[in-house]
Amino acid sequence: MARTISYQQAINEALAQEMRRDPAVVVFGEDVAGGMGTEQDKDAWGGVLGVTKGLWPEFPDRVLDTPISESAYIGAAAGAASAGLRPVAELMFVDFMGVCFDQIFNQAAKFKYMFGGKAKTPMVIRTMYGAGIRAASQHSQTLYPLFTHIPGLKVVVPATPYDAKGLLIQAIRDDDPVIFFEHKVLYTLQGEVPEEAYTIPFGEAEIVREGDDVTIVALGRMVHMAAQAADTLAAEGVGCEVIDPRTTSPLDEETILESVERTGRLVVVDESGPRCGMAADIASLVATRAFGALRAPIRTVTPPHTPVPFSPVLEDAYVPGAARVAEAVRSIAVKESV
Amino acid sequence: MARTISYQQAINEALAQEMRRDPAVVVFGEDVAGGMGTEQDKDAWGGVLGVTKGLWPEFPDRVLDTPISESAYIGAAAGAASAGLRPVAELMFVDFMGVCFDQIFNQAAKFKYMFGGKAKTPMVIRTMYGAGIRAASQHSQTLYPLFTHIPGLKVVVPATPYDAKGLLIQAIRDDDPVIFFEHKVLYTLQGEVPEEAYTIPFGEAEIVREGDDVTIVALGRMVHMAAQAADTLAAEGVGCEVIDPRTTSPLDEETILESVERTGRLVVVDESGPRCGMAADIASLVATRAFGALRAPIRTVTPPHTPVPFSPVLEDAYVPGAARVAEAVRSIAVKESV
Amino acid sequence: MRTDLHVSGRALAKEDLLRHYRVMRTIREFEERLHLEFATGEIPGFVHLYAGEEAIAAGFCANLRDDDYIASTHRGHGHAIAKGCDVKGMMAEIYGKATGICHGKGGSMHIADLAVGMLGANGIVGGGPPLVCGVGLKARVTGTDQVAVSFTGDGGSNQGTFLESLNLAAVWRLPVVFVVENNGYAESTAPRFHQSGIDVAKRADGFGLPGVVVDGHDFFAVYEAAREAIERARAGGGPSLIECKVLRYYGHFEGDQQSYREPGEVENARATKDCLLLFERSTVNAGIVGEDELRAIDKQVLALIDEAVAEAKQAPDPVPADLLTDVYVSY
Amino acid sequence: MRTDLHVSGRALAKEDLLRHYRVMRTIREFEERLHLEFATGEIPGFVHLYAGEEAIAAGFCANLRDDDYIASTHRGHGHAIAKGCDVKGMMAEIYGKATGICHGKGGSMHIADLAVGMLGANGIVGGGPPLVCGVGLKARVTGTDQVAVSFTGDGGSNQGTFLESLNLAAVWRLPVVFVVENNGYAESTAPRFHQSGIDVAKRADGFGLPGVVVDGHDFFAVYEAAREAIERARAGGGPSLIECKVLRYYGHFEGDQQSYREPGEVENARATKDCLLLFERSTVNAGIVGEDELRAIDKQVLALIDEAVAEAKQAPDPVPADLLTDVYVSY
Ligand SMILES: Cc1ncc(C[n+]2csc(CCOP(=O)(O)OP(=O)(O)O)c2C)c(N)n1
Ligand SMILES: Cc1ncc(C[n+]2csc(CCOP(=O)(O)OP(=O)(O)O)c2C)c(N)n1
Ligand SMILES: [Mg+2]
Ligand SMILES: [Mg+2]
Repeated sequence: MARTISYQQAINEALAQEMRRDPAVVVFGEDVAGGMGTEQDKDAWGGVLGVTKGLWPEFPDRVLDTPISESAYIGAAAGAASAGLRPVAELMFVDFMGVCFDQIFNQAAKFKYMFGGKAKTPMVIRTMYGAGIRAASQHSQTLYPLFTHIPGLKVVVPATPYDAKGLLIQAIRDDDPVIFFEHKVLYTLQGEVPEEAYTIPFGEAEIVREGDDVTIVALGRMVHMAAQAADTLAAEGVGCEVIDPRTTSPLDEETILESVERTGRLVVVDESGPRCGMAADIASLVATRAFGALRAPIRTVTPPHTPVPFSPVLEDAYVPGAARVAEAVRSIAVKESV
Repeated sequence: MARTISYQQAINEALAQEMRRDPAVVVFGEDVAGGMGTEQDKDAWGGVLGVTKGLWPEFPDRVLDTPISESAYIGAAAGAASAGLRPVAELMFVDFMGVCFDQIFNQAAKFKYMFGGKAKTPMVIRTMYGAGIRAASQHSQTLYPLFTHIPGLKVVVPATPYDAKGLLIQAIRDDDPVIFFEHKVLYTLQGEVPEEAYTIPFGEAEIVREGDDVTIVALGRMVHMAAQAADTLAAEGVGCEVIDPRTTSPLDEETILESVERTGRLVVVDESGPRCGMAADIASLVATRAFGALRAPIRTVTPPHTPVPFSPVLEDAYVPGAARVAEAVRSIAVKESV
Repeated sequence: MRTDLHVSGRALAKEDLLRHYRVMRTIREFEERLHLEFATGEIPGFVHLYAGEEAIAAGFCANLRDDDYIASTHRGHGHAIAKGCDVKGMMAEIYGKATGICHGKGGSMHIADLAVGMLGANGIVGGGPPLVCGVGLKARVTGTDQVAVSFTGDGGSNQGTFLESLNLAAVWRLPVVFVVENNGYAESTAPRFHQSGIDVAKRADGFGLPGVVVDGHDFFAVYEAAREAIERARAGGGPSLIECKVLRYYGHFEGDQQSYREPGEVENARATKDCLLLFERSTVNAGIVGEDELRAIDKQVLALIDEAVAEAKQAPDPVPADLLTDVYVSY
Repeated sequence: MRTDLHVSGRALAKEDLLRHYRVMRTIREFEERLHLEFATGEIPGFVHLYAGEEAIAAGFCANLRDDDYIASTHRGHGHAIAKGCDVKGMMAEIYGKATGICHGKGGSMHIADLAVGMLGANGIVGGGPPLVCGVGLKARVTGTDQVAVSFTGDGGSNQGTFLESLNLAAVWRLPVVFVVENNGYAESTAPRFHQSGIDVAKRADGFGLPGVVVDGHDFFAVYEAAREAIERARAGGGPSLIECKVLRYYGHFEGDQQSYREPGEVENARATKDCLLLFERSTVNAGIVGEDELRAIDKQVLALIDEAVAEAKQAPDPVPADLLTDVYVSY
């Protein structure tokens, strides 16, 4: 598996391979074909950042541009899934969820339960999230806590090209509705990715670094901040275990709890907001289920309770960085190592 | 203040008094007048459960029925507030947020920040929430965590008629967008309510019971479950301090932290779901900021991670009750009192 | 005695007519009985009755196959019965029982059975139209000739989801029919307060699909409009919008005092426009069916509903452990 | 030399004409300059340029008062300039500077200034139409004769919020005008793939408001349609929908390779339909304004934009502590 491709290419490859394998897989969203008018044109956009490029020329009947009507087409994904397709719908930015959330959380997420088990809604919503490209308050949010809160949804947050491919293939083959979060800053991240199709099961965390002093849990782009902080801290003699849950729902509680049982210390790093967010969720898990092991306060590292600002200076202050993570770790680890 | 009225009447009175005081207050929503065709008819519905009854006959120009177009009219509230009104829009059930969330979280909530401070959006969204009336998965959700997560919104969850009136008047006079959560099971709850207008500041918790052994934090209908559990436990010799934050955003962190500093034990009871919900939020607050005082694991009492079921048997198993609260308290308090 | 009735030049065989009558009568009886039972306090939650509108559900579903789909509204009993949901399972569901069609988890507002193409009643006004677009897409992509029909109220026709769906279905040329049941009220609000005195069907023009208005009390008018639209959709001719003007007999939900009604409104409709009455008059007058045959059906239906209620009342509740199942296929 | 130009029998005074020209030229210069500056990499984030559509913003805002409101789109520079936002403040905002009109917190997609009735560019397609309904309600409730105008793209006209707003405005008879800027693309998607070859204006019929189509390159056509709709709204005559057909010159955002374009499409529009060209031709040919007068304005505008860019580049960044302010009025 020496081949190196980008996070974006990994996603594209997962889609292409699954479409080849299963004729029930259809891809639609705004501009996912992109310039359908241009006669099988290889230059068709393939999504606003080119993530779906090449799919429409290969599958002209199963890659569809949509009107800017998220409720209608995300709802159509739910209806199509109910009737036997495996739609992969794109919600361009997760920030747009507010115009179509009903079809996600009241329809797709609840069919199986409301209908007494007699439904299956195998659909994927791919969506971009996260700050870092100066896209301001309405194009930079993280928002996966809002989906994680909802029973019936699965929520996937890959941090690497390898995970992006394996988790997306799993998402497409999964029989429940899955929200697949792609961090726009990670699209160009390179990594080793097998050419063949493979799946990564949901609810299995990845241990990104091993360590015995402090457990750091992080998701998505923050995994890289955490790993960077762990490297810095290793040089200072503090061993950090960095855990990437990879999916927030289901959440691999066991791996997190086991680690904290060992380290006695927890830092949660997350790009979603502090109130009712993922950092709080994981802190609460540990405070209720591994309290006996805790030897220091839990630390959470998140953006402040503010919208995402535009100006680079402000946005950089908004997004948690490796320095803040390291500082949080030191604030609970240092005492013992002195 | 001997007069006793219901939670529903308290809300109605707050609206009527504020409309009399301030001509900028307008009330609209589906059926809030209700049967406008019936010529100043006193029998007009006044909302699906009659909460706004009597307002339309008194203020025929400022109480408006709307089409079933939540995006349009909730967005209109944001626009009207920007232009100088103080709209009180009704989102009949909070479960319907999914068709209009954008206008709440990307528009109203963010104007002030995105516009560099040069905006003011004094609007209130009144909405019904909660389980208990066999209204099934799409009419029984709690969902305030989704609003609490969003910077720019204030979130109010009154538990008593007294609080409902004072907090609603505060909400109407407040210069920020406020989401006002009314628990449908509490509408008939009676309580002492002054006739004159008064306000209750946001971010000030109410200490419902005093006690030194365990802190219980609860909101909305759960305050009553917690108080009932506290009464039971008092008889067992366990003193519970029951705290009702009354608003989740802003949250009165100090009152909670101070109490836990004293009791060393925390149970959070909440009707919202366990993942990224209010129980996790408050547990995280305490695990990060009052860890040193904690003498036992934090306990959270919430519904399971499932939609709200219809059947009475199932719904009753879903909603946390006083027995579950008492059990949670005992699980962390008993040992010491033995 | 004749054996068929001609509607726009097509024959409706007697056995079909009796079948359609049975559907309408079953819905009526189901709803009238629920009205009575609800008043006893034994039925949990909200119940929205469809009585008066039976010709619409029956007229459309008469033109659908088992593998076609419908998406319904909060007022879904009629659609569910017409599409073939098990009546006893529905009744048990409304009573919240384990034997219910959704095992007691859904209740009146979520009755569904994908096995007969019933995508669910829906507690969210405007929830259904996007769903049928998806079914239409499925038919298109897999090359079947399935058709999907959504039902929406006059009130629901103001929801963005409905309006967006008209456009999406037109752009994608989907085999979908949008039915608007304009029953004169959205809860307590009459159309003159939620739209501007214009037929909902007219909205179709702006999106590029045909829109027509029919009398929703007249089974044959509905049947014919439905047939045309469904056949067109099945043949690849794209979506349609059909507005059925009708009056509902009961309040928005059971318990509604209906202070917004004109006096005599319902009585008048029951006496002069009732769909069962009109159906009986045309079929009996045309000499195709005998009154006795209809009365025999009435009796069978009554017995069915009696049984359904009795069984529902005696059926076991779900067990509390059921709370935790059916959230995910796997988790 | 004449001193006014007659449009549908009404006189447009020379000074007004020059003012409108200045607005359009300012927008054009602002956008052309941003196109160049963006390529240097110094401008953060997304920028969506309005060049080619100036006659629409100018034609509508020419009919608005300071106390009227507009709600804009992601492509908002033109609307903001036409409504009177400070050009230097806008430029500084786009550079993310503390001196920006939103102190660097909003950027290109959130330029706003309520003091001049600019309710904001909007990063959410379809975000604006509900907002102007609210402003219209404010005018109605407080008895003022203010008017509110929302701008939406062809793509945005498929968003439920837009469609719902048409209905709400009609039902409430609000003093609101909905403008659709049909510039031939929603990102890379042409209208034939997102609506069915029907004028967006036609959608008005189904909701009960007048809908008209005008040539969005022709300032005078826009001006006249705008005047009529705005006057009607101001006089209590209710809302209107006006679709302006136009072509945008640049890609969806800066950086877009525009592979979806027909070859020569933009060059052709620039040569034959440019709004500034058409405006100049009619006013100069009519003998009302001299070319020299227009060139003088061009020069002033160029100087203004030069200064705006120079000042923006040199302006201070916000300080990190600003991150935490302006979230609430009080908290
Ligand atoms: C999104 C949403 N908004 C509001 C409601 C509350 N509600 C339920 S039914 C109804 C009226 C529906 O009227 P109509 O569509 O005409 O259907 P009818 O009840 O007349 O059959 C309303 C407002 C809802 N369930 N969902
Ligand atoms: C709700 C929502 N969906 C999608 C987008 C992404 N998006 C931004 S602009 C745009 C195209 C808009 O097209 P149109 O309305 O025609 O305006 P134009 O850019 O042509 O001026 C899209 C899809 C968005 N910002 N908001
Ligand atoms: Mg109706
Ligand atoms: Mg466009």
